Amino acid sequence: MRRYIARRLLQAAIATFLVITIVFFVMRLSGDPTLLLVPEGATAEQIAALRHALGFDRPLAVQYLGYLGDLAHFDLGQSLVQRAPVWLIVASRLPYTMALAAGALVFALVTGIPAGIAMAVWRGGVTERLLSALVLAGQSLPTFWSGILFILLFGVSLHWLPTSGADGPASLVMPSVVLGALAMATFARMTRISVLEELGRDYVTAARARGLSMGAAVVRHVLRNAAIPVVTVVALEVGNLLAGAVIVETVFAWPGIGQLAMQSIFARDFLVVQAIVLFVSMVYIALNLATDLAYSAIDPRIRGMA
Amino acid sequence: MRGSRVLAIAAVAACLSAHHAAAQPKTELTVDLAADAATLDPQLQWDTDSYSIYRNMFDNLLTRDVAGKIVPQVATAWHYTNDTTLVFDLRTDIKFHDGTKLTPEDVAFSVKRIVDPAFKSPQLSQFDQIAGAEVTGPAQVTLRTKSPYPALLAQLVKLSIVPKAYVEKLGDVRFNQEPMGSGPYKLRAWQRGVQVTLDAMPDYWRGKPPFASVVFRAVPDGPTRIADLRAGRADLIRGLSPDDAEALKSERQVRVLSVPTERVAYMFVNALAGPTADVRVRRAIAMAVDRESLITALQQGFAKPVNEVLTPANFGYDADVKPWPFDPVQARALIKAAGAEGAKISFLTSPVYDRRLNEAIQQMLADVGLQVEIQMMDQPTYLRRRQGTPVEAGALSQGRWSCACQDADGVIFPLFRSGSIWSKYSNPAFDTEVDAARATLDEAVRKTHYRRALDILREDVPGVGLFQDVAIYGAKPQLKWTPTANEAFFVMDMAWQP
Amino acid sequence: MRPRVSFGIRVIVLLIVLFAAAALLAPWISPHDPLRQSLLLRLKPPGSATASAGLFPLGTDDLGRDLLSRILYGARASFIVAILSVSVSLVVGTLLGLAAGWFRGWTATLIMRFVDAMLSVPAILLAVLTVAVIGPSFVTLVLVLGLTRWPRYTRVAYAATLQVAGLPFIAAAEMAGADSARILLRHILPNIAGPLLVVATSEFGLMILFEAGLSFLGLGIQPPAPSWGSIMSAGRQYVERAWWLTVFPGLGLFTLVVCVNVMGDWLRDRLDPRSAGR
Amino acid sequence: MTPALAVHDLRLLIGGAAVVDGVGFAVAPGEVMALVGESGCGKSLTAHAIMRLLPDAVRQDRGYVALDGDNLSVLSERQMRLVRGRRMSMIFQEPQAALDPLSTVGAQVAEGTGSPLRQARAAVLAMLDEVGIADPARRIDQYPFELSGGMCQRVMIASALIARPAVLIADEPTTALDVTIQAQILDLLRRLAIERGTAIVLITHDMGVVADIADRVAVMYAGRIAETGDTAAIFARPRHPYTALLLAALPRRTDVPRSRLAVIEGRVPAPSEFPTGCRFAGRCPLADARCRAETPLLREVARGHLSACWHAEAVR
Repeated sequence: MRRYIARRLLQAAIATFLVITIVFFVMRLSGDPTLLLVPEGATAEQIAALRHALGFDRPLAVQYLGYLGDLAHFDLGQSLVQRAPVWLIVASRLPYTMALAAGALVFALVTGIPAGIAMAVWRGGVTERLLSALVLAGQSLPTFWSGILFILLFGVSLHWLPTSGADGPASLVMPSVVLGALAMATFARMTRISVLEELGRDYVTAARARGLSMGAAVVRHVLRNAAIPVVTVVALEVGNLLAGAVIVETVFAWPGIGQLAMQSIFARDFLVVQAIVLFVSMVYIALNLATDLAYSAIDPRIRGMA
Repeated sequence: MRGSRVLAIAAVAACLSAHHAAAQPKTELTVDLAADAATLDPQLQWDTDSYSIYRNMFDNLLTRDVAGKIVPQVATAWHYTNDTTLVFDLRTDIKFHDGTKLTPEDVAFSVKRIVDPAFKSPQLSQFDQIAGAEVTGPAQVTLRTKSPYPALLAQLVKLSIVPKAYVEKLGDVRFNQEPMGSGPYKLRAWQRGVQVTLDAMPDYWRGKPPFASVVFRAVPDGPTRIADLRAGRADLIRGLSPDDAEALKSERQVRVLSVPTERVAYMFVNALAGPTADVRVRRAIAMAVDRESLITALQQGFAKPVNEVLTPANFGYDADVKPWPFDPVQARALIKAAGAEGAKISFLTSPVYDRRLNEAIQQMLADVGLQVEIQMMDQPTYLRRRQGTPVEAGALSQGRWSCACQDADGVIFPLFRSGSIWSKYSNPAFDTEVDAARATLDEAVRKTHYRRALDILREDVPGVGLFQDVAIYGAKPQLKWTPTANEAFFVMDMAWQP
Repeated sequence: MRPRVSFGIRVIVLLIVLFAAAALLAPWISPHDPLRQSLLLRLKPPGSATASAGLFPLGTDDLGRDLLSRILYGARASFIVAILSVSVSLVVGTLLGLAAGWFRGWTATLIMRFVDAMLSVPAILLAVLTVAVIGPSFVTLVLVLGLTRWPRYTRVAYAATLQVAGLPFIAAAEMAGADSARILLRHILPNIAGPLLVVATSEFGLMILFEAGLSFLGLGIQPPAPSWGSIMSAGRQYVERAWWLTVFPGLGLFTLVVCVNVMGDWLRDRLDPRSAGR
Repeated sequence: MTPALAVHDLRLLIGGAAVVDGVGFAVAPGEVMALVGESGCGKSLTAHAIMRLLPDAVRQDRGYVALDGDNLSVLSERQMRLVRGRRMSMIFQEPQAALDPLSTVGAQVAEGTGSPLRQARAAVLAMLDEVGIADPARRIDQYPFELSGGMCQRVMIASALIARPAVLIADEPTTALDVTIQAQILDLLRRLAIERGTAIVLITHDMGVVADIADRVAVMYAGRIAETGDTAAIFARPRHPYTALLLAALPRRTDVPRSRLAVIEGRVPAPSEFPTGCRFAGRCPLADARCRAETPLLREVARGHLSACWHAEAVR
């Protein structure tokens, strides 16, 4: 087990390194941000002077090594545009994305998993048909469209919720639901399959033969067994939620790192973009790792091997 | 890092639970801007949103009044001792927010700081004609320029005075996070990407500020800014589109404020490469664009016609220069004469520019026989190509130009003077005129030079002035404020109507 | 979900065919030129008609262009981008997967580690980043979508190849003297086509969404060329006054993606019973 | 005397086909009754029907089950739940599959008592001890994967009997186990039936097992009972050709006892292709035109010995 974790960590490190490298060079494909920073009337000499001062006239390899060197010292550098430490900029936006991702995850879990269970337990009935339509919708709805429709319906027409921005807890509702819809669908599908598979097992019949109700058998035995494959997707979906936040935060003007990423990409604020991608990838990788470890928490068979 | 993370989470929680009471009488002003400040150090970024916020925390050496005239602020008076030396007399009763006095040393320090290449200020190019700044008396500072520089005063309007001792103590990075100036408001809190909150300095030297506190919120979505205004969550919003403004005009709980700015919407026409190297094609393009319907239909009237690539808010604008009339028949004939019928014309653009304007112009030129290909690229690539060789720059592009100096020198010089990175045009006669206008401080002489330069541009058409851009704001009817052409956003000039 | 051609599936197939036909026949069935503007007819609601310009069944956009025509042409963009980018990732991913599964050893380690790395960056983030930086264009869009989405095919092709390569008839073919390329293409590829097709179908729906998403962010199909995403992006500014600009293209997008997803589930149940319903 | 369990004229349908048709039998307290047949003959469905735990696809349209004289078919599901485990329980073919891999042994045994393990711990320990699990104090907190197959079946038996039900349905309880373990489990069941007076319905395909522990036996073929009577009587003189063939295929004791019934030529027809008349006719050496036309009903051929064969007397 320990060797396994060590191997996974090494893989994660390599993946992270590749990500850093790809993003570093992709960002520099179309040149540096000097032109975006200078006032309109600047002359060629003034532009060259600022470029030199910012260090963008150095060879790419030198810039790359410099960046790696800084990273090795846990220094994410300073934002060119905001002239503040990158960690400070990202950290000040991070709580918003965490709140949004958490909201979306909670929504997806509290709707998706019961929906999946219901679809499995009441299979073949009206409940299943209604719920699978809902799941299909969640899976096929483009967030930018459902986002606008929600704004139109609940914000503009009904005035129930603020149209966008981070203005009180109510403003978290719409973006969470919109962002969580896809994860909800994934959880529901996964849960349905998993519960269906478990419902067919002998231990369910055995438990009922001991006098447990169907509900009790599901709660006491089926759910825990069905949870194992679901846990995997939950972890993977958290990564997807962070990525999906790019569009949802743009639609809802939510001041998280997704919005920051878009702003920084367009402003060529290299270090901020790199830090965000680095962060998201590391979360992604860490979640994958955590999933594997979560198995052992749920399943005593694997715990035994540890 | 961990500590600040916790703080940040707490801040979100606080913000999420805060209730914005809309009850009157209000002592707070809430402003919706399109974006958060990039920096609050006034000597770094100068985008409109940062500018709108930090200018309220600092005093400037000079400023403009509502009419656009340059007037004293920290300086009380100034005089040239020769063409390159300018002496400023300063006020002595100004205090920074920590109670220390604003001294000539602070002024000299502010000038030297922004022109120091090591400071890497994006604003450097606006001030790099300054050769030095010395304290020459207990209330006096003397600036020297590298050569006679008529636009100096206009540039100094943008120079904020920062406290020398405080900046040196904190260092540049921390000063940007905890800025302090001598202006009517001081920073209370900055939630990055969300809002900046300022508190009034009750004993400010120009009088008691009109609001106890001001909140600048970053609301990127236009419709949301409008919703905020309607719902009373915001008192003043910036960046209304003409369509929105038109729709809001009829509403009673909202007032639309607009002002023509010094920003000119223009179309660049490449005079050195491609089909547009032929002056007949360029003139045809000038006649093919129906500027009247751009203003009425696209801008909903929120724009003013201009006769040249310059606005009436700029020094040097001349209303007597006659623009080319809208005449598609004549334009088509000219294009035929030039043998350019059906010619492919590239129109470079980036997402920054108004998509509708691109597409409308494309259609208008198609109507006179030119096949316009819109080439969308990212902004850095666009700038690189537009500023590159004449062949790279494409035949056409649109732009909105503001030098923030309200002077022809900041517009037609960089746009059309040979050798300038923007210019894809070369006419020695024009160069002579704009060079001469730059070399003297005599306003009458400068005006004459600019008139001649504008006449040359009219004949050569290296660019077409489309309209004077109008800044549009939405406000509560109770808010008293007159927006200005330089898009300054001084809270000191606003008040609740009694 | 039973593996027989039910009524529901027939309807779905019919809808997909209708969408494809609309995309294919857009130039002939559009009531107007999708690029023809009329500044006097901006933001007209659905059903508006004028004597000179005719009927605008779904209204007009902010430059007075016919929305229905733009949506029909937009279907074209969606299909072409999705087909091309799925092809790119299918080819790249399958080749790499085949190579990894056939040669094993270092080749496989190298390829599969790279797959892991690719899968550890959210694809949409990478696509947004790359397109934003390189600058949006049709070719960029197809390549970026194609080249960020191949790892899923590689994983499937790798696993399937490993499995098929162990079967006796492959050994027989090898002994008969067939070279690697021939075995891979003639014997292994047909045997792993099923699972790859299942992945390709589900990816097809995703690609349609990605294209629309990137166009919505201003990073996809560039105006004035019509794309569902860019129509909605422009329409967002007018959401209060011109709901039709966001509602109709979104409805088209949503319906098409639903159809493709249902189709994908159905195919999966038929071709890949082990992962039924997943 | 009221039988502990009586099944009357049970008919089960899958789609339109009667997979179980007219099955009825009774078991007395302390008696072991074996239900024998090839796989697919409906014996396992019968067991599930008794527990009212039929899969969704199976429908019962006739017959009823009486437990100690109480008709179970009139009970609601809620009332039925009180019957399961307390008055009647069931054990299964694959003990490891029948235990939740993620719950401890003790927790699952305790479920039979209706109270949580914390309260039922002493009872559970005693029960585990009673079914012959060594070191129950350690085993109680272990997971099924830590136990051998035989031990799992003991756990199953413990969980089924802890509430002292009058009836135990044992669905192929030894099929998945090693020969030696098989014998131990059968001994255990036998002993419990005697000590506790539990009526046991033992479902099996193995005539060897029947010979070992059953007092009485009912032989099922294609959803119907072919022959029923005392084990000794049937083994001595089968009155149905099917039973005769089963017994003929049974190896002598010294041989491997896990013989399969498939040694009979031909195979059981699928429910959709059940013939009219005797369902065994297709494989029966004695079949004639009458067998193929008329369904033979169960009739008493000797005291307590019933056979559904037109040629019961001719069977050798």
